[in-house]
Amino acid sequence: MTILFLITAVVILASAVMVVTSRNLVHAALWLVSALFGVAVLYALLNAGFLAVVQVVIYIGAIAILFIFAVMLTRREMRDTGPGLNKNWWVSALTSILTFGGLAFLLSSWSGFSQTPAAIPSGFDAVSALGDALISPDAFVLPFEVASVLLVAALVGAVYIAFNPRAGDSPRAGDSPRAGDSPRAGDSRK
Amino acid sequence: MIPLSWYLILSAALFSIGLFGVLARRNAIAILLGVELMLNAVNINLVAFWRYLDPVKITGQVFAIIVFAVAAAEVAVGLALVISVYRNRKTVVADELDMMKW
Amino acid sequence: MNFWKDPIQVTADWLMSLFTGWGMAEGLANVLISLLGIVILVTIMLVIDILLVWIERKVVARFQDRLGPNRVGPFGLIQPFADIIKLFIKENITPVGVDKVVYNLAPVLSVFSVLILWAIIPLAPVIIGVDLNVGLLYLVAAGAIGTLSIIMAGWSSNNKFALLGAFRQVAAMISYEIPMVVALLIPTVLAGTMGMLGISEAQQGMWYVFLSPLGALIFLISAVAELGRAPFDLSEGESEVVAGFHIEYSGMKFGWFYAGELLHAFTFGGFWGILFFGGYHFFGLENWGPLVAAAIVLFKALLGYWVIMWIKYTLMRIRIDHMLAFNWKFLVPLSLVVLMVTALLNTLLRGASVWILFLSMFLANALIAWITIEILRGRSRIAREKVEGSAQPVVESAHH
Amino acid sequence: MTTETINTLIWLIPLPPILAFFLIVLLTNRSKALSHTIGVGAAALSFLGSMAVFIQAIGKEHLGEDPFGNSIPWLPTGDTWFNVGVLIDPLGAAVLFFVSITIFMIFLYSVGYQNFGQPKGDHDRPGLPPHGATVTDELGHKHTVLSVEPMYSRFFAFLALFAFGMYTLVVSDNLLTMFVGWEIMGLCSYLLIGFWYGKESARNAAIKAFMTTRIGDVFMLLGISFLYSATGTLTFREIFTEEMLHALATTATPILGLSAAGLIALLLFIGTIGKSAQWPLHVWLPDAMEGPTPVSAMIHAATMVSAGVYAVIRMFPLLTADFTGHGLTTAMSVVAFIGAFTALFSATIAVAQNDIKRVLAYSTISQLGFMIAALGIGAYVAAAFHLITHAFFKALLFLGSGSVIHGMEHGVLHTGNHKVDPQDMFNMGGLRKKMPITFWTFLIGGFALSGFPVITAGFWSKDEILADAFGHGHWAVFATLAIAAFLTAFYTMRQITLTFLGEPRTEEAEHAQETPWTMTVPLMVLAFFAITYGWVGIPEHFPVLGGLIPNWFHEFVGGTLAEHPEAVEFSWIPLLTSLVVALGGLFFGWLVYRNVNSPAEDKLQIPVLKNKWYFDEAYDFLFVKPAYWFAETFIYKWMDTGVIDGILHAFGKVTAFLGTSIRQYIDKLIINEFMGDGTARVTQWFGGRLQPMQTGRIQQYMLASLGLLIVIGGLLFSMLVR
Repeated sequence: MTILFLITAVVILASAVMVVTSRNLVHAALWLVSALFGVAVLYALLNAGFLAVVQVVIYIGAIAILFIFAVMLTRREMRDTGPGLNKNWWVSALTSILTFGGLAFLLSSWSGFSQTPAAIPSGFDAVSALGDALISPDAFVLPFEVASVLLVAALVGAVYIAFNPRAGDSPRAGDSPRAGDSPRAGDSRK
Repeated sequence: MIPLSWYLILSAALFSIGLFGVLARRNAIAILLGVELMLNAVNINLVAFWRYLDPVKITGQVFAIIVFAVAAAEVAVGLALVISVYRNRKTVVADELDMMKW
Repeated sequence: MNFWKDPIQVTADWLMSLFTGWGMAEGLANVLISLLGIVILVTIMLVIDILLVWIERKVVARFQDRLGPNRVGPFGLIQPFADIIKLFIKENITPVGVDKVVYNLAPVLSVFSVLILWAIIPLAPVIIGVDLNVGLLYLVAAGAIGTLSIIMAGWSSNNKFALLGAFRQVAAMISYEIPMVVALLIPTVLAGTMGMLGISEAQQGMWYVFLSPLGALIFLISAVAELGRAPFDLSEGESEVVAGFHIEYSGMKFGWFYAGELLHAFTFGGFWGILFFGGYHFFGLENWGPLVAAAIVLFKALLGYWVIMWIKYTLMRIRIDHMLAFNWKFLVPLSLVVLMVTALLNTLLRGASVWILFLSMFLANALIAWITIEILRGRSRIAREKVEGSAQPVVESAHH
Repeated sequence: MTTETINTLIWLIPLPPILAFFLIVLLTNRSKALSHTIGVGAAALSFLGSMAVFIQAIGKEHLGEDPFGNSIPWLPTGDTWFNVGVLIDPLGAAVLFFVSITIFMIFLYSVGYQNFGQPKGDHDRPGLPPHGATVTDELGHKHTVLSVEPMYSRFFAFLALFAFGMYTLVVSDNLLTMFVGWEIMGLCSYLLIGFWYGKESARNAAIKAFMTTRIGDVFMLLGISFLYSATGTLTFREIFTEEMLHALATTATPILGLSAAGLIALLLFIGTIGKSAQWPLHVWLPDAMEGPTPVSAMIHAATMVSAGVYAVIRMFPLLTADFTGHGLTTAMSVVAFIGAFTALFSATIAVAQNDIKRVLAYSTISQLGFMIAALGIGAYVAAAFHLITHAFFKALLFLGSGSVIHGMEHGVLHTGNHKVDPQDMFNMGGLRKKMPITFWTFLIGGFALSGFPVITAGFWSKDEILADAFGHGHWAVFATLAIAAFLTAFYTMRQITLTFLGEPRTEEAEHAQETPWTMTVPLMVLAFFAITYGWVGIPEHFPVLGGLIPNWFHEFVGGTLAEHPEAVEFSWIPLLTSLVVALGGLFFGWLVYRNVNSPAEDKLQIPVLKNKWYFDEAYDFLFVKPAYWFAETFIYKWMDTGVIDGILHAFGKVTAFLGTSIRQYIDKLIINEFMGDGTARVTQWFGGRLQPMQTGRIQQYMLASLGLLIVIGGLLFSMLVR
């Protein structure tokens, strides 16, 4: 078990680093997929089977693909240009390390830091329990409904924002910028 | 067995890597990738806490589910925005999108 | 517990005793055993895959009123091996500008996504990879990985047609995933669990196809779309997108794609059988022994596969926007209605006997079908009038 | 008639004139005919009322003790009421008699004088005397005719108001309403003298008259208020009780060692000096001739001036409160001196005047001097007698001169030469042929004035005064009055010879015509009274005529006061002197002026006399100039511009200075610089510094916020956890 955990941890962190540093965006997206895969395995390790599968379905199935779609749609040329990181990336690096240190310190100072996993009562079916929790009125039905409303709103919003009545649903891929086509503010080609 | 601290450290690391991604990447979509990583780190924490503290109470998992929903919604809207920005500005590099400059 | 009653457990124990005999650690032994199990399952699947190639070519020929391969070996049985050898021999060309890692990973992933499906198929009450209580979701997750492989293939081959084809395929697969999930929910509602064993057991008395024929139909349609075959095989539409995402693949890489596709179709046939046609239940035949049950499941899978091929070689290709419109404007609402009706009836008639449940469900489904047909006829008449002007009604009025 | 009706009748006597005044002023001043009928009607009504009361008064014996009249409470003075009422005692009745007749006559006369019925003047403007109108008769000849007075109805309104003033004065039973009547007459004299307000001289004369009378009135008011404060009442009956008079006589006052009664009498007397134009305040009367002749007649003959004497007669008991029969008290000696001196002084001036009306004016002043002198020596009955007779013949003389001037205006219009002054006697001459009635009535008046023996009333009243003066042994007064009488006779004869006798000296005199009946009838009535009224008061022990007609006047008027003044015993000297004086004066006057034809030949044109002893110039120099100087330089230049404006300018400068300094140092420096621009600069500087923070790059924002988070988190953590 610990071996498995260590392997997945390494996989996750490596792929996360690759996501962050790789210049080619599609590779970044793919590395993200592998990271998500690692997280799914972690869930499985934590006996949250349902979550693992849901993670795979949602993240890898939908979100990763969405990312790849987005990357495809917003590229001038197929090749990615320019450095991946912006100029003062080392400041960001410093801050993130600081945050990591801070979090680690905070967590370590927390009492239940190195706690051993609690025993799962036999016959306890996480999925059904989760189902009940989400549905039963005195537990989490309201957040559940609100989440559904949120999703619908996001759906409508995304469609509305991205929908481009003139040029069909996707801009001409590879729409190479004409000479001097500076990003005019309020480009009113619609 | 694996103590809880490992998971917490792992998620903190993942979180800070995501943070770095958000802060350092030039491309808007890369920033969203970073956000995704951070959200996953949070999820790991939640499930770890569920598993290690009190498995019977599945609030941890409910939280994770809700985070899933929110993450999905966030990505959808974020990417839609990025695409429309690209359509108007012909660029997705975060530094170039500084119209809100004074 | 003789071998025939519970073959997996018996072999597992035997192996365990073997390994421990060799002084291996318990845990290590366990891992090894499970690995062995996986290897065996995969080899069986690949062998079946080869068989499928033959079946595919024979059945297609039969549909097209010709014989099919019969030169190589009796009834052309050796033909698949000939094909495979051909693919092996072919040169693996990797075009320039190709994103090597992703390019080579894509075919592996596509087969991988199909093979992991067999982990949850219950060949017999005892013969099953792992009885996940989130079985059906696992099925959907595997589909997601399949989508990913297609995208990687399409994008990495650095070919516009490949990319376009891949995107079309992905768009179709994503949109048809939703009716498929809803269709999967119906057996979950009826069986009360998502675990494949649970669902099979629940179909002891009544096959779910009789309880919700519409659900089965929707599942079939979305499965076909998910495979990207037959009416929905727009990604390989020769006229528009040459060969779809696997244009740049040649040799064994194409072979893997081809095999993956066939196996995927066979697996979905199997799922169709399990979810809606009672899995390994065959009027008591399954009690004879697990292997008989497995045979039944495989037979039902073949039947499902035959139906899918039957659809593939009879229907013509549908345009991409028609396909998406069909999905979003017709299939999704229909599936949601069916799901709601079945769920409602199921909770209402919880205590009633199976026959009453059957009658009400069947009638409800018939009713829904009739209503949808009526709506469709009305909608189509309006559309026809718009197109042909007022000529048509005149003729009709002339009749009365 | 019961006393009740008489009392109400007395109340009603003053009413018609005031009603006429309001009617004319408010309603009928448009139509001349209606106005003059209302005026004359009102005068007639009052005349009839007065006659009725007079007859009743004569018929009633002991009128002195029990006079007609009652009084009503008018003003609330604290817890007591100030009573106002009417009183007709013998003196009042007599004065009422002559006042009503003269007023009525003057109303009639002024109808004719103002040329009622004549055409409107061509270019007559209101405020200027009429200049005649050209009329084309049926033959187409064009000749100018006298034109009607443009402000005809206004004249009658003022006359009516004047009549009302006189009547209230006569009938009132207390000093206050008398003073009211007094003031109204002062106002009317101003209005009537300044009637032709177009002329500059008329305006000045009106103001002069008003001012001088006002000075007198002020002292009178002082006297009234002193009397009121001393006695608490102003009604005559209450004042003239024994104990009241005794109280007043005994209280001394710091001024001139006079007793209270003496002082009050003197103060009231000063009022009379002003009103009756005695010596110091006489300057306004000659100038008052600017007004139309009926006015001069009314004011200077009949009513106003006589009102002054009437007031003193009313106050006689007060004057003689501490008089013990022989030595004159200081008050009485002052009065006597003023009276005698004025008589002589104005007679000398009258001799040198050329204007027909000015001669009469000065003669009026001298005659009044006679009455005041009589009062001064204690002979109030003689004074009253002379007052009434003088009223008649002086009114007669004035109206006569009016008709002479009217005739001369005919001549002027006839010749068209307007430069000739119709009033100058040297332009007249020989008018006895042209204007016979006027000549004879004027002659009667003249002889009455100069005291032609036996016939005229003037002789009796003047002789009475001279007899009293001689009888009581006041030689100085007797001598001055005798000389004055001589001069009076002299200038009267001068006037008659210059105007009527001899030949007409100018072309206009040739064409003078007799005035119409409306003017000559009043002359004749007055002439009748000028003669007959004398016979009423012939003293008993007069040598020949003594007993014929009982001395009604003496008993009647004598009865006003409690004790009857005993008649002085007869002696020949006063009689002889008055005869010599009268006849001598007349003869001399005729002798000197028989053939004098121009002012140059007139030897008496001595500049001193002609210019009225330079009194006008003196007053001008003494009072007017200092007043101007006081107003012009002292008040205006020094006080106003110097002091007040100085203060204001000082304030102005100070505030200006404050303003500029605030602006300079506080507003500009602090508020604009430091507060206004200062804050602006500071904000600008901050803005500049902070602006780069907002780069628009989202990642930098995230970095900054995260950094902050860490810092604060660290701080909090370190603080809280420790």
